Amino acid sequence: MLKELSRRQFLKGAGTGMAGTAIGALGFGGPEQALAQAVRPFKLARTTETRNTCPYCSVACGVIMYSLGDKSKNAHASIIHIEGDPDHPTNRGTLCPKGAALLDFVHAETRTKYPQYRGPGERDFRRISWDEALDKIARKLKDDRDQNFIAKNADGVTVNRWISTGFLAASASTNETAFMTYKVVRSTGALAFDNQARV
Amino acid sequence: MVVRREETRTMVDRYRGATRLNHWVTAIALILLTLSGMALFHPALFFMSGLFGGGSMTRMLHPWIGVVLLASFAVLFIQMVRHNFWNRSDTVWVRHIGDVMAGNEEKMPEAGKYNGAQKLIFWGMTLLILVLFGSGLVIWYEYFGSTFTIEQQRIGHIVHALMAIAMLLIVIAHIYAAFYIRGSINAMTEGKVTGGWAFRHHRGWLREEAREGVVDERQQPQRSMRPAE
Amino acid sequence: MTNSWTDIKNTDLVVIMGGNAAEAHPCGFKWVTEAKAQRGAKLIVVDPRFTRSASVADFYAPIRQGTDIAFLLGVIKYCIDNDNIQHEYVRAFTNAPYLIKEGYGYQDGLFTGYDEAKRDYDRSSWEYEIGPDGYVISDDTLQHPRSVFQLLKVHVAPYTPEMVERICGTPKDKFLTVAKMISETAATDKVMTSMYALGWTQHSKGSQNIRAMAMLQLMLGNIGLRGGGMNALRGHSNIQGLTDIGLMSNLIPGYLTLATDKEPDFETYMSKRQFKPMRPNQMSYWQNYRKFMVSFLKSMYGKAATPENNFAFDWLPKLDVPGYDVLRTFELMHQGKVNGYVCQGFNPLLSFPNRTKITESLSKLKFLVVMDPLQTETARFWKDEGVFNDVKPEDIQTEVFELPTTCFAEDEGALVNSGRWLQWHWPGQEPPGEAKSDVWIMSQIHLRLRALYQKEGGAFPDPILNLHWPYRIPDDPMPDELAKEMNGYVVSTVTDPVDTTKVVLEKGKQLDGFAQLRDDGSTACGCWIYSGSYTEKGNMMARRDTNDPGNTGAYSNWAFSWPANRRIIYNRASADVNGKPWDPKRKLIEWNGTAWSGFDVPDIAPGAKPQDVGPFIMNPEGTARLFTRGMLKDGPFPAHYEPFESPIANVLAPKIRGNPAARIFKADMEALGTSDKFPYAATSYRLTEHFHYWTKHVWVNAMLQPEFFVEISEQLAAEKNIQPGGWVKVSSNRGEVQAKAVVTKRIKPLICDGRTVHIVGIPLHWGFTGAAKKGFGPNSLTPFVGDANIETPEFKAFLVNVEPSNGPVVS
Amino acid sequence: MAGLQSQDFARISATTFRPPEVRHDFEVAKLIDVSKCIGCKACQSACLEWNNLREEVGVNTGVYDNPHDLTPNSWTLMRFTEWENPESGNLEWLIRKDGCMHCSDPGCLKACPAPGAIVQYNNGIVDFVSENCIGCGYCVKGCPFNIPRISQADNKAYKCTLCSDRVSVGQAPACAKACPTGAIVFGTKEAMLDYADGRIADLKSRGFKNAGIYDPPGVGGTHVMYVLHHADQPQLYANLPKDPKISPVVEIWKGVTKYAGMATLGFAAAFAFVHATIARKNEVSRAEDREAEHLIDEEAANGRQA
Repeated sequence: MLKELSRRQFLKGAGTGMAGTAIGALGFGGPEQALAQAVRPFKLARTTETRNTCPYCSVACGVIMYSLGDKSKNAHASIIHIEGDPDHPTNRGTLCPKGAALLDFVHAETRTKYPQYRGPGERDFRRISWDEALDKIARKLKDDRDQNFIAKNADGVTVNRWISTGFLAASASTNETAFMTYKVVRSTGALAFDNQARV
Repeated sequence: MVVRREETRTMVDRYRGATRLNHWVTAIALILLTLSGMALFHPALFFMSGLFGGGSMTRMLHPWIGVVLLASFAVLFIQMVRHNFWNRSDTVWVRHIGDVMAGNEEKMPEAGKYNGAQKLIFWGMTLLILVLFGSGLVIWYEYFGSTFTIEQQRIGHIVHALMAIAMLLIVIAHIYAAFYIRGSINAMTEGKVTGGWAFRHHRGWLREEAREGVVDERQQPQRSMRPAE
Repeated sequence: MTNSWTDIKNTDLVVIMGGNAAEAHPCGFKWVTEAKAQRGAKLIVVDPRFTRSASVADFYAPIRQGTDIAFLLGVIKYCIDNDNIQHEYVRAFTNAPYLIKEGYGYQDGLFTGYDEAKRDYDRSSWEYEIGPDGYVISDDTLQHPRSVFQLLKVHVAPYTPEMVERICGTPKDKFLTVAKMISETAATDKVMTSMYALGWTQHSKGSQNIRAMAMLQLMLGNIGLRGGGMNALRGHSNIQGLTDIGLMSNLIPGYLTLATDKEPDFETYMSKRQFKPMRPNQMSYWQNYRKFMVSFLKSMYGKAATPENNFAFDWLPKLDVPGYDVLRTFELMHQGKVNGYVCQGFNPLLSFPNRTKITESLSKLKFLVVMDPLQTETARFWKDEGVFNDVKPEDIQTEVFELPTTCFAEDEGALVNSGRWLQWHWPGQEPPGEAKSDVWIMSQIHLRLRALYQKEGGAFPDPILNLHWPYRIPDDPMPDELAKEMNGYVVSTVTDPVDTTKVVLEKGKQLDGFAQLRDDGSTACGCWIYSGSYTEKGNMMARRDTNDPGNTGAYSNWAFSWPANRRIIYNRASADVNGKPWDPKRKLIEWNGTAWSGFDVPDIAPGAKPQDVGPFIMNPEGTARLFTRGMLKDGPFPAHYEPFESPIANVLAPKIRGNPAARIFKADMEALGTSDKFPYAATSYRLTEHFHYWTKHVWVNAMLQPEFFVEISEQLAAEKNIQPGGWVKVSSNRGEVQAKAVVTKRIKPLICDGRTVHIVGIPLHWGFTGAAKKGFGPNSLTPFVGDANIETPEFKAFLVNVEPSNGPVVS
Repeated sequence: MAGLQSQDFARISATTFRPPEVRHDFEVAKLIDVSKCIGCKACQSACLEWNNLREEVGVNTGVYDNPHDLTPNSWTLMRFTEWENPESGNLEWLIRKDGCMHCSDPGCLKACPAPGAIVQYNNGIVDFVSENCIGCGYCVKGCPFNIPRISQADNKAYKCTLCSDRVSVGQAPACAKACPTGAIVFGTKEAMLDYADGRIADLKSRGFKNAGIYDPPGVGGTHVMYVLHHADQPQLYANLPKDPKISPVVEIWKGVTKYAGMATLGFAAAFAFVHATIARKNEVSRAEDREAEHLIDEEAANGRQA
């Protein structure tokens, strides 16, 4: 019977609600009208499901992200709900209070959306373009490397190191990000290179 | 308040306009409270909430109408209280209430402006309206939901319900009397009653009124009422 | 983790010490509750606080933070004294029988070879005695006075139950109950698992905390078995992966290491890494080091890496110090010797010790680049936030770039969990605003840097100009391309040496595993331990087969587990010397007379005879080390040392403060506080409602635990007249914070060395950005000193004072 | 139009509806094993997320309970109690997930005056249909567990729905699905009772001799049940009532008062009407009119002399 109900629920338009209210207002609603409103429609019908892994701790629970739209050209996919992946051997669909609230992380008000720059002594950030940001950064890195790169140590041993600029890698980025980061950073000879494992 | 002799009849003023207005405001408030209260009291009568714009509106309006009732009745109280002090003859009167019902009023002691039964109704209503208002506040969830404990509110509900029933019994008695005792309704519609009515039901009051003076509103010179000898 | 989360269901006894799995890893902790419910397993929690883990434990014992080694050596002593050890395992699978050179010794809290000026040891005396055959001398009776076993017996002798109580504050009877329960797992059919995390690592002797338990597990024969092992719960979703891929000062992907100045050329470098077997017929897997290294260099520099230039070995930087870890880097920054700093994620302002020092250091930078999906405090270290970040922007000259990145929901790739599973994930929505993936940002930085070097030349541009860049769209490398690179591929076709028409490896094909790697440059492999994760068969990390034959919890076809899809490492040790499972009910792999087979990928050559080849193939001994020789800086055995800030002196060696071999910079040593001014033993930790400094940005979590607080005992509250829910000021020699007070029965004062020690708990989730109430973190108070071996800061044990206060004055 | 049919309901508030009892649906139940609960609040988190509700960020008041009580948005709440067991001397951290118990005999439904504002499906779920709710707060008085909360925003009552929307498509409630340690399990009531037996046996084997299930008969049993280590003292768990019943006051108010009251009034009205119509008219006679004239003259005369 419940399956029955759910299908009906999906088909039921908002119209019923309105009609219901109207009748109710006349005071002649009664139970029949009550039944129509009983159960909230299942909100995940026809959303798009994507498998992912919780980005918090290293239990690495499987999650399913439910997003708006069916991936058609004009439907902007936006995640509206996140739940545990019942197939995942470790969490078997369960999630902790953080994993269960991942949606609010994805849509956090304090997410960064645009490159920003803060100049010496300034009190605030200002928005800049990616090109400006990346060119400035590349320039600063090169200038510092060119000035402070150590090709040979005191004993004349080739050491090819650069220690006047540091690089700190994250803890939640993918292996692929990590490898790309490794290649790019090591190719400069940087040694002040670390990640969150230590902390 | 005077007794006036008119062309064909003698009338006695009973209620001023203000009093009458007040009475009817109170009466209407009571009726609305009855309808809305009943709608919330028994599911079978919930449909009456439709008269108030649905359940939520009924829930919202009922207590406010209660406030109106309290106010209008308060004024009524001031207007009437002095005629409602209890005296021995009222006790006697009430003992013979049966004769009234049987229509043998001549056996009853003379009543003043109000007879014992009316005084009981007066004081009954006064008391019940206070209790109903009090218990009403306790269960007025929108504003006092957090003021009183759930247990207090439970008591509030049952008290409110029982007192409302008592109140309605009194109202029924009052209306019944108004209809059963012919000629009474004029008092609250036109504000005056016939001399006969006053003589029959409130002779003591008629005496007082008459002593205060009689206004003769007839055009022709006075003729003795007595038959020629 | 030696095992996996799902394997914990196979255990008989769970010991949670140095961690709080229920709090920090609830979904993994599920397998503890499963083991309890399904097989009647018991749970022991040893912690300074009665934690969420303790709330469902069968037995809880309190302990003063930073004294775990004393406790564990006490348990080892108990096991030896009561002869509750797995003898056969200890004799065959550990170095217990091996003899140590004359001259090794330990007294007054110091091992032989200590140099006080250097705060370091000359470790040469911590070595095996080598016989004429070039192999280590072994005494299988374990009776030789210089055998590791006898030395260990002597070493643990002082740690009697009474001494444990005196140091740790753990009541003797509670200690004995725990010791007894643990010792019972020496039986071959009883297995214990150790679940630990930062409660053990964040100490000046973190590595030794873990070693102590590892030694215990070896003595009980619990390593390599289902339901056993040493299980590091690990902190972040891919901290395992970032370490595997070597994003550390001294690492090369796959736990290879950079050369030091003392290793000027390739051969010298190799000679120090291709360990020869120390016992007959041992595998000593690191003999393959050259294959891994050369293949890595090929993936790094492609064609430019040739046999002639030693595959561009010299292009990699060499280390003049053990490593430029974050503590050293910030020390240099503080001295004004660092100009630029790039933070990819991470939040140093709140994550590193002594916040004042961190702020000063960042203020001395010329430029700071922060890439993050969230608005971090670090990116705003220059912002005046009143008491919550009391700085003057106009005085800070640092230029700051904040680059918006995608988060998990918008990017693709693999994360490695603590069970070493590489799991692939897919994006579910477009990035918000102009956010970009880290891969794109890093490649853009490289491409622009390369362009500049092409145009202008500059300091040693070769490694930058020749960095291998084989991507379909150079401007936008794809995750699968990088994954394939790490797995490894064939650079040039390899034919069978005998029959040259027979192609062994075909050019351009993905490798099946690291067994195929070669040291002649014909294979390239970005991270050898990941080899097999993306083969010609496809992306093994994306597998989702939930079958689990034998219901072992291995799930061998779910994703990919390094190395070689092995789910339990050292699994060879799950079978006895003859290759028969110690416990038939726990069969993992078995020697069938000709080969190894079973539920897991054998952690040994399939044909290696059990009697000959030891189970610990990564060690040249082929056995596990109870005595680590010179591998660790601070001793071949763990020894009890107090935290650098401790309420009592070291009972065993009163003169020694902290870990004598731990590096500590001069200014930071001076910044240490003492118990007369700061009488209370503080510790910092996570709460289950939050994840570090991320979830304060998450509305729901901000609501679940809205405001910064500290936890104290009812006794301390009474003593200091602190009201529950009232404000307190917590101060250390480095700073102070304002917090709400949670007065609880879950923290109780301990009696250590006759003194009452009050414990103050300080959770770490608040800052000045995000949805939660503004607050502070414990790093405003913590000392700037790290573990002797891996420099993990001592966040778990320090001294503070607590006073009632009126709360922060918000301007 | 109707989403459900009358046969799918067991009870509907403020109606004369009587279930046909022709359908044999499985009764569902949520079992909360307090002995497995680590108080992680995943259930709170999942509940807010599933129902698209959010709560204001509050403050710390010296305890872990956040928010500090159930609200119109927070339909479930972890309540923490630190208890030192006098027998064992051990500290026990008793953590109870509070929320609607989905009673078989729901006091809220009994008290509700609005038709169809509170319904009970055949599967046992007690649901608030805010569409029909009038915000009177009677359910608050009807509930023996102090669960319903009236929203200041829309004056309607809210509480846990046992995720009737999920259950209706064969899914477990959001909290049960999320629970990391499996402290919350969901299934048919029968299955849950069987499962509970096993848990209780395990707890007894670990020394909790009073371990037991909480399925209070006073409200006809519930569709949210607890496994407690100390089933003999439920009040230890943040004052979980020992023997919850619908308040007798409410029973009388919603029972005898309702019917007796209506009867009394009906009778009184009927009597009055009948008597007023059929009894001998009580009206003024000619004679009385004349006597009135005499009396008026006399009294008027007395009046003048005075």
